[in-house]
Amino acid sequence: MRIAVQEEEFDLGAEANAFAAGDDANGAIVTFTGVVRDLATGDLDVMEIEHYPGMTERALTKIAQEAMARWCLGDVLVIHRHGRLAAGDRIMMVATAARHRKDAFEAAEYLMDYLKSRAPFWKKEITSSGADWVAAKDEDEDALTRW
Amino acid sequence: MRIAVQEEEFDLGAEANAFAAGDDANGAIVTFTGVVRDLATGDLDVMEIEHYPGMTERALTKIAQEAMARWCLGDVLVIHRHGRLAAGDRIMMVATAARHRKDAFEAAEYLMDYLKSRAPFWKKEITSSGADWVAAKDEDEDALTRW
Amino acid sequence: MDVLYFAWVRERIGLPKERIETQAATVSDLVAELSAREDRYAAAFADLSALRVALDQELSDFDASLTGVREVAFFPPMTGG
Amino acid sequence: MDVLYFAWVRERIGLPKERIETQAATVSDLVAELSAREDRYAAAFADLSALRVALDQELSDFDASLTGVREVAFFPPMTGG
Repeated sequence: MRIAVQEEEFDLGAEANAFAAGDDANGAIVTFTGVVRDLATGDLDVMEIEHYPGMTERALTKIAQEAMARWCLGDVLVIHRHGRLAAGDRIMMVATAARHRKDAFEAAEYLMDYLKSRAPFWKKEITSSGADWVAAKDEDEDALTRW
Repeated sequence: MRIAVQEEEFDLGAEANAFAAGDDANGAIVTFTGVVRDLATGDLDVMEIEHYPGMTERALTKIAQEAMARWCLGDVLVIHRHGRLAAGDRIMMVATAARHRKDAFEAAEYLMDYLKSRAPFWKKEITSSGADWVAAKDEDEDALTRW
Repeated sequence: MDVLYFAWVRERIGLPKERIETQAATVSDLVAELSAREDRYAAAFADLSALRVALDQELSDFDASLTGVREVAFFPPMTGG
Repeated sequence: MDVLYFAWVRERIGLPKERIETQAATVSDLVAELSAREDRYAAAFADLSALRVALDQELSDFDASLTGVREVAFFPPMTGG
């Protein structure tokens, strides 16, 4: 299990390859990568991601441990960036390795659902006309009810 | 959309990076990678994958098109190998890109469920004591009923 | 018409592909015709519930018509992924 | 006790962190105490349903006790991922 909270960018391909190079018993590897989307108006200058150092690592570790306890997983990876990002930049990724695909998929979705609403990150969209904190979506909170 | 049926190995990391480098509108990228698992006895010499040239490409294309029609996806990738593989080798991968994670996850699971039971591949496990065709699992056929 | 065999069906029948002249109206008729030919066919087709059939590279059924079909393939349930 | 503010709560109050000596028994008591201090606190805490609170880096509730707590953080619902 690896949890990384970092300002610098990460290489999805290198991370995926390193993660998948683990135990041969893991027949199924799932990755999810979040990418900064531009605004509908196409004028996103910067996406600023604030976080709560200390709590962030604790919250992500707890979510990952919970996933390891609920599904039969060989390994879990969570990387989340903070700081200033641009449209097209990769914000975060999770990866799960399991014997069976069902466990790998469900655990990855669980990680994403909890990470969205329970890890202390806040996004701010900065355009030439101002800055707006991204509002939490009801559907993200609702997504937790299925677990 | 890209469908590749090939004997040679593929680089998960390079494929994931190339796939994720697409449209900025895709905030969510999911990949699934299937890896040859060793047998419980630890003596798998070769996993031989037979396929039906012509039908394989048609079936995978149809499954991918169906996924594009059912979910709001920016892109789909399917790579599946055939021939002789060893434990730890990567057999196949699918990738989905979407604005929202729910579409990316569901479409990837759909692709996997259909690819398992509707694309003409057959696996044979070869050990020092003989060769066995892998039997289809009822649970893989049952997985289709949820879509 | 071309008839193709895959996986253990191919191994049991002993060839991957053959050209067959037949008047069989349906897949089932073709199976009966082949099974009557030789034991190795009868053995391969003994349990149809363990087999799948594709007509011109599309999955089909054993009661489907062969009219206009150029390629028939028999194989066990797929195990890709 | 250390009190931390994040995102728009931090912006509205105008600082990321402060040290507070308080006898507040619960988070709600602390909120009332801070809100009474200055308008910027009252503005930040106007709608508690739009806020979350963490005690010693664990998500908690506004009616939770502050006994033994060393670090309180106020922030809007998270938007990671």
